[in-house]
Amino acid sequence: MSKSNLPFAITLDPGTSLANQTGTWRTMRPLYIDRLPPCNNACPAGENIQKWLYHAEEGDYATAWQVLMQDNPLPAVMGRVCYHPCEDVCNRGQLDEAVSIHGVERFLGDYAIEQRLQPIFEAEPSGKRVLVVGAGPSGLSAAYHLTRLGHEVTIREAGPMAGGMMRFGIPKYRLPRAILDAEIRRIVGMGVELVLNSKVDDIERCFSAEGFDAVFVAVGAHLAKRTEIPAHAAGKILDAVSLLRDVEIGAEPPQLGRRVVVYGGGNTAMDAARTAKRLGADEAMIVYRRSRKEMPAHDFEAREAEEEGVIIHWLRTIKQIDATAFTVEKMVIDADGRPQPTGQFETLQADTLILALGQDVDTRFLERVPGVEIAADGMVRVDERMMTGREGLFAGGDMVPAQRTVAVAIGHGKKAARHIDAWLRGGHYEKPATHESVEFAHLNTWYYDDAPRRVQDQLSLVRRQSSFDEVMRGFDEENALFEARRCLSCGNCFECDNCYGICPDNAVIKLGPGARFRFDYDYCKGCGICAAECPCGAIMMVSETL
Amino acid sequence: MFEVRIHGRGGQGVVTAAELLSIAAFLQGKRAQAFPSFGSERMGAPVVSYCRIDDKEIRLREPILEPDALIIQDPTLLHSVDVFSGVKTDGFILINSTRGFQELGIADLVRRFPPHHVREVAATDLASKHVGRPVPNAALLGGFAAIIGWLDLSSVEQAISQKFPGAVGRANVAAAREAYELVQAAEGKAHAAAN
Amino acid sequence: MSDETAIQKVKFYQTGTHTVGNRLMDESRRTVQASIDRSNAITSGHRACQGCGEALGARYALDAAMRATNGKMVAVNATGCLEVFTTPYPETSWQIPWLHSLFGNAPAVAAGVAAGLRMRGLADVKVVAQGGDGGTADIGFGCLSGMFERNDDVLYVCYDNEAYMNTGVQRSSATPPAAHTTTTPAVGAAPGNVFGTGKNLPHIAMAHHIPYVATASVADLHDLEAKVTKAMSISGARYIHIMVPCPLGWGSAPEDTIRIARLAVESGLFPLIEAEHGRVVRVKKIRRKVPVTDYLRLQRRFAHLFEENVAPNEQVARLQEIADSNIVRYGLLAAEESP
Amino acid sequence: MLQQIEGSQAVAAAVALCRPNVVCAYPITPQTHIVEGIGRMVKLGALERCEFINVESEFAALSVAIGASAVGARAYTATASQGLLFMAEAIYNAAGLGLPIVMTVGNRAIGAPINIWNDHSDSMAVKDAGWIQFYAEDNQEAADLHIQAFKLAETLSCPVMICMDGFILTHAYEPIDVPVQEKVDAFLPTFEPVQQLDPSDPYSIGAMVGPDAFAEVRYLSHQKQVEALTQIPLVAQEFADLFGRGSGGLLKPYRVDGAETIVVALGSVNGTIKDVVDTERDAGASIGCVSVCSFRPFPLAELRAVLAGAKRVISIERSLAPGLGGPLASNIRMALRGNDIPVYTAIAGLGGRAITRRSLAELFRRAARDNLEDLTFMDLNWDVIHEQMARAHETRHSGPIAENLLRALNPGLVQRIS
Repeated sequence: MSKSNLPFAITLDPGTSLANQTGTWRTMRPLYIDRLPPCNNACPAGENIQKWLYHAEEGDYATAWQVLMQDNPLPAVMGRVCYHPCEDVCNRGQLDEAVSIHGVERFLGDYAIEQRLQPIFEAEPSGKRVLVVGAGPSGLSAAYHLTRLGHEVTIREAGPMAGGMMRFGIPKYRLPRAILDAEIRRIVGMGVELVLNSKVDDIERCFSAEGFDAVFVAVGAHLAKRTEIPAHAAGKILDAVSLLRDVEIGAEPPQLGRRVVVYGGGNTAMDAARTAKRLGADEAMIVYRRSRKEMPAHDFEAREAEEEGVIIHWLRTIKQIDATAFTVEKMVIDADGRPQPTGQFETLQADTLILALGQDVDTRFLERVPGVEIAADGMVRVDERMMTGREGLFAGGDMVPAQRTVAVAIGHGKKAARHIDAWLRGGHYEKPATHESVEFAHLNTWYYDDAPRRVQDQLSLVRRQSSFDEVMRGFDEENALFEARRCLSCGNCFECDNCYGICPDNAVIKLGPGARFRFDYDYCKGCGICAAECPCGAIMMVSETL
Repeated sequence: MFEVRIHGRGGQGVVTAAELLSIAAFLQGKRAQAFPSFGSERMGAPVVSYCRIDDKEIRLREPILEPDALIIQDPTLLHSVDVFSGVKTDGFILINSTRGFQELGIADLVRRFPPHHVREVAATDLASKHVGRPVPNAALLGGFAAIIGWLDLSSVEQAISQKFPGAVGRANVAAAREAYELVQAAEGKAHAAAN
Repeated sequence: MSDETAIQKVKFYQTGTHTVGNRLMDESRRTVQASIDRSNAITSGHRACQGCGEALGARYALDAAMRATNGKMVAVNATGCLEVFTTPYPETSWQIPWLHSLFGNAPAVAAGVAAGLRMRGLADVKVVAQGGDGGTADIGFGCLSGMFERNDDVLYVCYDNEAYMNTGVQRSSATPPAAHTTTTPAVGAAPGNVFGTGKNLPHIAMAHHIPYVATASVADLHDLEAKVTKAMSISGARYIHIMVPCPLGWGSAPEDTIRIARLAVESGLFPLIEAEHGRVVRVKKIRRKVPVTDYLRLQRRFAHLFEENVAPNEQVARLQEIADSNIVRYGLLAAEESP
Repeated sequence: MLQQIEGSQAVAAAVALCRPNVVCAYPITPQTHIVEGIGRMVKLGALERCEFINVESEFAALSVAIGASAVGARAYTATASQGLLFMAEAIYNAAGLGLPIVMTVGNRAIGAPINIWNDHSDSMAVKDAGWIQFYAEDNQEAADLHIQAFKLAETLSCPVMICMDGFILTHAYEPIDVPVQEKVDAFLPTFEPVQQLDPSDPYSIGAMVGPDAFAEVRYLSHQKQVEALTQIPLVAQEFADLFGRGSGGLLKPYRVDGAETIVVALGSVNGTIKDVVDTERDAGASIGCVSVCSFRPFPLAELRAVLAGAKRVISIERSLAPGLGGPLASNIRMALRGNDIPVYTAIAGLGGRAITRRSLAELFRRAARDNLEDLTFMDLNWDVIHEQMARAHETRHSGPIAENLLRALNPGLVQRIS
């Protein structure tokens, strides 16, 4: 029908209101933004957790793993041993329970091992050679990242096996060796030269004679702290580090007797006691001078220890040892949270005392290196680039001041690698500016369906007390996928179409899968519904300059 | 132009009577116009209807004020409504009754009209007999045809069966015919008497 | 296991039980509004206020109807905000065949459209009539009842913003108790609209025993679209009553439009129900029950209920009673909970 | 074929012959027989593709017709009196939207006091709504006008209202020539709407138009009526050629040649007037009359041409414009503007009062002597009026006029009522 004879003014051609650009009404303007999710912010290894969860949500575990590998070469290990500070700050925790990030990470790590996945990366050979001293998490991480950056890396490990504290500090039942070996093997497979039983004494020589362009030392802290205890005919006394080491590489399992006392309140103390239990001790006791509140060990470790029958004597100090009789004094916590003696005493019976009072760094091999500063506490001083006083000599892991966790160590390795790379290229590594972090208040949690956290199965108690089999089971795919999809995607658009759907003015343009959306400012009246109804706080309203 | 005014009560088919009369005249090749006394009368209330018959087109729309004929379907109206108003002195009057003019109290009035112009017929009885309901209009039309002479019984019968096809029509036709014959017979006697 | 089967197996926020769409969800299970090729029955450039709930509700309903009828649809509109802000000469925002006649006759006009289409052999073209609460509950009430009673093949959608907004916020028979309007000012002993007045239009519709009656909210798009889609699959008279907050008339922030609609549902004040042939057959359960005050406090039309000197407020209590009785009447809470 | 049938049935038959698609019905005396008739035909299946809809009010009746017409369906309804006023809003709307609906009005007075009898107060109340408005002189014309109306309406995209006097025509049995379908089909082509709701061509009908264009829209609706002035005679001529009789048209003069007095009127009263004109002419009076069939558009030029030679004009009005006089007379005066021919207004037949030859003849004679006020009320009971007016002067609260009149007319009755 020709429109010419349509009634004038009363009848109008469709969609002509597009000529009326209502964007001019606007006083506030919506902006799409990306905010820093708390999990990413809290990860010591600097993982982009939300991003790999995003891929995991789609069931694309390979991609998820590749993203994960950009920051962390040891996901299967990390998923088991990390104390996951990410979950402590997960916004979902305020809704129901935190996403089981470590559970998904472990699933991805195991998946990659099972599928024999290799990290995908492109790097021009730089022609530079870097020596990494120590094959612990920090050293392995550094070596891995340096390799990704195109450098030729050699690792020298004083011990007979790589892994450092992951092997000699963390018992099998928390980290099966097959997993650890697989992830180390993958790093070596990338072309890293790993030399075992090779102790480095002369750093300078590595530069001068061997011609390494840079050196990263991460030998960890293996020297067990001692304490003075008056003893007559003392029974067997050893330290936790050597116990765990012997269990790992000893010819036969150490003889500890029927009753074992572990002295200390850290994770190592817990591991020592639980190991003792597994070695056949009827009674495994922990003596700690403070209360549960103050203990450095993570609560779940203490809990698991107690589940396995370990008895913890809180607020006690060992005053004297007489053969198998241990005199302990009760303590009280004063106003400043410090333990004070009470003058009241008890006696415990034990055949063996295991000291778990922490470790020191063996820094002797660095003492002769000019410029290297070592603090009174034995810690090596490094600058913000993790470089010591000696140009080209970097240090990380337990030997520098920081939390002594695998995650921190791996983070150090990555950080050091970036700075070493920059230094080698005569530049300076600038950490990219981080987005403002997203608060729970930024979220519109209405849109998230209720989804209670999935829990990992545990080995039966009997087996836990009698064997070194892994205690925690991993997620199957269904649970892993479920957990991944519990992620709220805090602060970053996950393409839920809310803004596109709820704009009264059709002023949101959908750009298609993965491409997110665009505001059509010609028509957006700035009502702000999109920002209010964005589930993940990825839209911000800003004033128009009038 | 021949103008007929019909008086009766709501429910007695007064309006229908005028319509039937107009149809009968139409069937006889005449022009006719029938219309009710426009109102919203209910059962039992006095009702008037009109019918004009002519050989040429009828344009006139006023009520019939000086009728050439009256059909009175209900004698009880005789003294409550001025049914005779304006009726022409040589007009015809047909009354649905069996009681005689004397008893109806119109004997004097009847004398003012030409002989045989005023008649009564037991239309209600005939209706009850043939139709089974006391609806006198069809019978009266039969009688009316007989007294005015120029309207054929056949036209009346045809009009009735046209408007009321089937049994009802046939019954009313029968009533009309008997009424026609009764009046004819009476006319015959009258003529005989006259000679 | 493919992730599609995984999706089938696990239920979690992103399969879009609540968000408009979702990148992981199978296309067929996404909302019409999520689709890049939705019809946009009302396109941009309309003159609705910022945050207009009616503009939203109308696009939701008609886009869904367009999808359901495969574009074979015409719309009839009563006079009101929707009509005024979409079709001021020389521009219209409608991209579908659209007719506006009068304030009070939309249901009758729609009935005529349906009959006309039928008689012209175009019965496959469906008719949607729409109006505000004034045009529906008040001035168009007679025609609406007639349309229902004749079971005309029309879906009538009422966009309820609970007052005459087009004329400047006067009371309608859909205005809730205690609400301030320019004709029920918040003054005197019982400020705002009078308790015990007004009419329940969905129930009146149900009383006509028409095939389908439903209530919906702009805050629950999935529910709304499902109801429109169902309605379009039925022939005969159908009625959907959609709550559409009005920032201007309710004195609420433009960005709160959907939030307020959500709170109306979650408080029990606006139950989401479905009825067939006069019987309630389904209700949408409340997910996270809230007190009516959460809903009321966001609106200036109820501000007088929360002034310093008036506490404890008897009117608020009565509104809470209304919400609670709805919850009981329709069983709006999940089984384990109780009102 | 010629049949002796009721006017309402004649109209019903004519509408049916026009093959309407949608017919809406709401009962109101005296129009009801028409829709009853059509409804019966639809139910009997005599009409193909026609839906008969019983609606809940006249407002709905015309609204349904509006909807139907907007999708290109041929729509019809009928009403009267209060019903016409109840649909007034929709009447303007149908015209504004340019929808070619045809509607019969069985003319009847408007209350209060409520009155079911005939006059033109109802259609006069909506004379300026933008519809073409015809007044039928007899039932043959009423029937024929409906057939012409659909053609006109659809040619001009303008609704047409056919007014026929309630009872006087609607209930009158007369010989009517009801055309055969073939001829009507030949005369009236299928409806080709200028605009219709169509998913394949989705425009918006019924926009809001502001000061920037409203006047133009109104001017165009006026132009439509102006165009109708040329269309109406053409359609009437075409009708006459095909059906062999004249019906409709703008106006119909009768014996006006050299007439000093010309009577102008609308509708059925023209029949009576013609009879009076004949008798007066025979008595030597110089008189003629004009029946105005198309009141909207009003044929100013055509009427002026007819009346130009007259010494005086009498307008017989079946409605009253209180405070002015008669709407017809005002229109006649506009036709005679600049011409000093007196136009006498006679208000007659209000609320069903009979218009008799006697009264008309007397009126005409007084007019011939120019012994007539500008405004005359025919056959008023002046006693009653003087009484009421006197009462009104005595007391400020004179009570409801209707009741007082009743009391004056029939004291007994009022007692019975109260």
